Amino acid sequence: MRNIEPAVLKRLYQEMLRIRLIEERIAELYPMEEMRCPIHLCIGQEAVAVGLCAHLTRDDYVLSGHRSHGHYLAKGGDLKRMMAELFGKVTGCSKGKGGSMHMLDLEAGFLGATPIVGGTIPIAVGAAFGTVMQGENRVTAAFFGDAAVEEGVFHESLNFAALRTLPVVFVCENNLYSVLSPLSVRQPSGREIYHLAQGHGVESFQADGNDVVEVYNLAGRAISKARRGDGPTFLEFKTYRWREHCGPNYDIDLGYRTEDEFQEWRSRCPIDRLKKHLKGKGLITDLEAEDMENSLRAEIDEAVEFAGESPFPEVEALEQHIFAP
Amino acid sequence: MRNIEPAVLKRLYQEMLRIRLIEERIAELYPMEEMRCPIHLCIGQEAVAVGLCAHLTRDDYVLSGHRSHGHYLAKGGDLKRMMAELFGKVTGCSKGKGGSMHMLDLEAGFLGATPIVGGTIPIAVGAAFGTVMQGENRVTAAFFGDAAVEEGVFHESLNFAALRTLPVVFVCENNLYSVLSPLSVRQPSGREIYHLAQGHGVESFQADGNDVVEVYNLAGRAISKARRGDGPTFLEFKTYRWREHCGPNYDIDLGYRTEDEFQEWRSRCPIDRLKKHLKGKGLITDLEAEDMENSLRAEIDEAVEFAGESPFPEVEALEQHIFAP
Amino acid sequence: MHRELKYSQAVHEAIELCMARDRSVYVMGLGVPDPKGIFGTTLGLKDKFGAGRVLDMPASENGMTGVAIGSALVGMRPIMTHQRIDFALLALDQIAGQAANWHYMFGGQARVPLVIRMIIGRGWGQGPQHSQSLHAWFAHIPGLKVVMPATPYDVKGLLIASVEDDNPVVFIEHRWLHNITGDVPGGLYRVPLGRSRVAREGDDLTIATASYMTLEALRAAEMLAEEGLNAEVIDLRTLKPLDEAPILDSVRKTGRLIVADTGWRSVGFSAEVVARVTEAALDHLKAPPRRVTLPDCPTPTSRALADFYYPSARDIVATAWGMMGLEVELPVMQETAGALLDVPDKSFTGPF
Amino acid sequence: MHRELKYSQAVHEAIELCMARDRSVYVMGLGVPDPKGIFGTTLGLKDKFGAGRVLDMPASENGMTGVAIGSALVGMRPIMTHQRIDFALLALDQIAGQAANWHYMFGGQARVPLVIRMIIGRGWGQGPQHSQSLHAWFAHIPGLKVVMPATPYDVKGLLIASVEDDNPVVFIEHRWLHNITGDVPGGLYRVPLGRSRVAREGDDLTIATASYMTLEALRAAEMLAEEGLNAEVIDLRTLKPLDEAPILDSVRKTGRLIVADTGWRSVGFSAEVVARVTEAALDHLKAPPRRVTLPDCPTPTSRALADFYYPSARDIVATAWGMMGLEVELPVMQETAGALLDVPDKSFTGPF
Ligand SMILES: Cc1ncc(C[n+]2csc(CCOP(=O)(O)OP(=O)(O)O)c2C)c(N)n1
Ligand SMILES: Cc1ncc(C[n+]2csc(CCOP(=O)(O)OP(=O)(O)O)c2C)c(N)n1
Ligand SMILES: [Mg+2]
Ligand SMILES: [Mg+2]
Repeated sequence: MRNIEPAVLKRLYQEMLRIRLIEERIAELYPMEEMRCPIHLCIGQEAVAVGLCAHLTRDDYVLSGHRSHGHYLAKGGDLKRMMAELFGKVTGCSKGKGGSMHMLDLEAGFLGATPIVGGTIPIAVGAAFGTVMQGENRVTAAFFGDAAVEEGVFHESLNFAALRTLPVVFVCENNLYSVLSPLSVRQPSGREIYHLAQGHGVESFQADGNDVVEVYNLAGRAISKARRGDGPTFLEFKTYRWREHCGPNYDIDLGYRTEDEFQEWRSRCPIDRLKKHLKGKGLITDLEAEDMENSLRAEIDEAVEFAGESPFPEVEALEQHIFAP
Repeated sequence: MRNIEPAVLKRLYQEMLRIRLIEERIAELYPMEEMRCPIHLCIGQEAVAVGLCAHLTRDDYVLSGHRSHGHYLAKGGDLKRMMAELFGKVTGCSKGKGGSMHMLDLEAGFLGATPIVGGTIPIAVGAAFGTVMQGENRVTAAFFGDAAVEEGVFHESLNFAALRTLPVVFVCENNLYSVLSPLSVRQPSGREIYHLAQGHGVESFQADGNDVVEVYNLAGRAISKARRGDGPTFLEFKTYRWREHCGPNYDIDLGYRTEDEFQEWRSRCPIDRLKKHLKGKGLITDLEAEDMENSLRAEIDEAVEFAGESPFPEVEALEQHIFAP
Repeated sequence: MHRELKYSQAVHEAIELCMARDRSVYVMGLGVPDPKGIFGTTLGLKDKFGAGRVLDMPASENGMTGVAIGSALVGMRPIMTHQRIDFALLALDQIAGQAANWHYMFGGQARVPLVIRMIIGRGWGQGPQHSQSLHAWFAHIPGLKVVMPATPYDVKGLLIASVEDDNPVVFIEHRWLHNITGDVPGGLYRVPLGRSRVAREGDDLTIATASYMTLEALRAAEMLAEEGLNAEVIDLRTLKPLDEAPILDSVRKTGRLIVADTGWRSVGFSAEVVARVTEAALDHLKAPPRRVTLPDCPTPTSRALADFYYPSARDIVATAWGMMGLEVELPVMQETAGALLDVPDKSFTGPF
Repeated sequence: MHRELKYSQAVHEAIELCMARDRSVYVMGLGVPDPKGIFGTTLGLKDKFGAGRVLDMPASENGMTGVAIGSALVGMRPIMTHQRIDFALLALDQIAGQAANWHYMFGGQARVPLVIRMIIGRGWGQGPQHSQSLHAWFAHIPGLKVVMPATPYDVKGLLIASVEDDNPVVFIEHRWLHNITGDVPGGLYRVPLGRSRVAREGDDLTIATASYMTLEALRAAEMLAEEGLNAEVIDLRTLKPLDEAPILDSVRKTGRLIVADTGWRSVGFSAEVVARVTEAALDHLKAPPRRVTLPDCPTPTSRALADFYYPSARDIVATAWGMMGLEVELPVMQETAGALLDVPDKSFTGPF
């Protein structure tokens, strides 16, 4: 964790903690059955979103899939509008039409998340292609999971990005599972995911996705390279989802993964790890940490309140926005 | 060309010559506008089909795409029925419903060819999967071109074949073009096609597709491996199509490829090369070669006559075979 | 002997019976052998028949459909499963381009006995990409059969018949049907593809429908009956091949047609039924036929909008009265009683 | 001033004008910059606008549609081209799942101005996988516009309007139209999407049609006129949004409707037209509406079968007389004169 400014480390910590607290709040509220849409929490995986987006400006673009809360927030998406979206309110970031699986925040450069596995990867490549055609110097990042590389469109996207040397960073959060299915029933053993990208001739790395500093460093490298016009990079980050695939609960009881595996990954919590380091180096005090947490909680309270108080869309909205005028 | 029995070499020669003469006859007849369907000739590429299929038995399966005449014939497909199919006759291998782009010969284990680029690759993998599930020891080969690897479904197929260690051989005839488009506008430079398959963890080779002995040797290795249950192999053969993409003519005048390139590849004619060798080693005499050619021509005459004299399907056939009974 | 089963159990039993009697039947799909087992429909099958015949798969819908086709060509009878019909959008080249054409384009020499189960329907906020009801697309394609059972009895009999059919069959289950219960005989039985069923007899009005809308139609018929209007409900069961005659017979009797469909209105399946009836029984029509369908817009996620998006018994009732030229005050429905419209019943808690 | 252009040249001119005035317009597709230039429609554009804006692409239909969408989201206006509509089967997830929904599902905040040109239609033995006429599928999807121009004038004006439209537009050209000629003004002009055109006035019968079938309908109308029957031909031009009123007005006048469509019959576009007319103008119908379409079977390759597969003016005429309750002997047609039915005219030599 050398080479990184203390201020940056603290910001990374704060960003991860923020996402964690937001996701935990969602999990807490979900059983009240007011957020009536599928949710895919990223608790345990915060480091990838945060380490990556730390290098992106608002002018850069991000696209994501079904598990997008962390990416939306790390890219600077509006929290209130996200919460309102989960509640199906008209003040939501998609005006209530999208729910958790379809969010965007154009002001933040969060170009959109949609839940068809692999579906936004070519769209990210296209956004990058569009910026190049317009002579802009923006970087686009595509977030996706370990199942997305099984979709043909992933490969089609890599081929085109490589062919055109596009400023795009492919970010695979390999959390070992697709819904309840382990990698072993979906991909050949001994073949790592980043090998696929290598096959396409795209520079590729595999790293610990629960180490925000490792993510930050690799991301910095890939993003500067893209900004220089030197083409795409593929980053595979191993990480782990703590809760169930879809919904607020823990699911170790289902038996598709072991308690040991879960505990092992839980002990490698990206937030705890960084906090330990910060405290060890005297970069953060208990009081500071507590203050930070309190102010984050206050922000979240406010967002939840905003969402709760916001009105639902009027029935007229149903047939609005089918076509752009 | 050591290590290969003279009899085998002669058979390879005869098979290649047969395909060449058949394709040339088709090219000759096509302008009469009686074969009213798109045709994709494989003149110049015969070695791949012949070298590969030399190791397959009738119990093995082959699937192919739009440029399938050579594969159909090398696998033992019936010539008369192929000719009749091109003429749209009811005696055709697809009863006139398919034409050149949709041929099959189940008795020969030619499981089908269809012209959606990449479309039969997963079907070949599925055939292999089916044989394994049924405890049969058959090998399935999928033939396709250099454009097919751009389709996502190619990758999906490789992933599953590798995951399940299936007895399938992927045969890519890299003739440098997709219709009139060179590889350079479709795939990143410096990334060879067989690298893609390597990325999937599938054992892969690249070789000269105009050298039937090289094809024969590599194919033998891949097919025995599959037969042993040791999984898939990917073979990339560089070769060249002499005539236009679709139709009977030469097309160098179009300007998308150079006369030099064409002449260079033409000088590496797989049939001439083997003939030279056979003659050099005294394995074939001029007279023998002439006899061979004559009897092939007689066979072709007969097939053309059969096709010409065969009746068209009756109008009732139009709405037959929509559903299997 | 009465034997109550859930629709999902009936699906399960059909698969189990088919697998037990024919070793060439196998099941694959994302999550098929997982602990949730496709809403319970594939639970335990792996233990019973082994991992070789009950398999998970990579998220490669197009490729895996091709794999299923290839295996079918060499003698297997795959049952493929998509938890949402939307995922099949990726596989349409293999489904409509290859499987549907294979028998025809090779002059009847090859067969693709393939069942593709696809789940449609509502849930909490499934939204635009997890709830499309695309049966109209499949029913447009020559060479595909399309089945949409509404009852536990039918889903079992039709699934068995589909697995035994030598053609590609798109087998569509509505998510809100999985928990309904009904009489289901044990053992093997078939409900033939291409045969509709009169779910309720009546003389005043014909409601042609399928899948989940059959339930809404029956509810509507009850409500109409209370006011003296007698609706006949025809549950089509199979959309392709379509059993046209019973619809025509019914309309010739009633003179009025409502088509109630889970899909979108324009260029949807409901238009086909209207067209067939008009072509064949125009003179019998006492009023213009009506379609009760989704409006032509994507699925909104917010329940505030979804509540107005999905057609219900109430819409059918209102349409029926409209056709009679009457304005009848509609009975108070769930929504005004404060109940939630985005679940079929209390057993449904959660987005799926 | 008369200015005769081929349909293909009108397409070319539309693209050229759009590219010249708006730097965000670009064209991509397999073979777009190659020496054949998509039946001439993109010839020379690369020389004029550069390889950066006129591009070939890998055979990755789904991925490249996503690329087009992504570029549209950040301000570009792609025109994507498929030489055959069949290839778009691979791209339906991006077209129908993503592009069509993007504006709606994000509450109107994003736009996908994307034109996807797709070519349908006959040729020598294109067969089951190169000649499907799948416009009904696209017209079923909320959020997509679907355009099928029949004349050189319209194809230019509609293509310009499509490129300027902020929504995904599926722009369908029939291969047998590329060589027809007609009056085409120079310069920019638009034919608005969602507006039909009365191609011929008449009082006895309404023929609603689009794309190539408009030509057959007009031929049929001539033949009918010789026998004193006056058909009105409505060229729909845009299938979605559908311009319903002129069809209804016409049927209210004539009392008779034939829908002539290049697509399959069942659950096809023609059913929608029949349904709309029946719903809105039942009382005006003097005879059951009729559909002249492809039969519900895959495209056979042999010309001996294809000749019977494609509907023609003759079928429309026979249908019209049938609706009038008359048996009229049909004029001798090409086929009996020994001409070939699998080409539109002598300029067409070869399979495409
Ligand atoms: C094309 C498609 N197929 C299947 C699904 C169902 N599905 C939703 S999430 C998911 C798992 C994705 O796994 P992964 O990409 O590893 O992301 P994770 O959920 O682990 O973050 C699947 C299969 C889908 N949404 N889209
Ligand atoms: C999915 C799809 N896209 C496009 C086409 C049009 N097409 C027909 S053949 C062909 C070229 C294929 O090139 P390659 O795979 O290299 O085979 P070759 O013709 O060189 O033998 C293309 C693009 C098609 N048939 N299918
Ligand atoms: Mg995962
Ligand atoms: Mg090639």
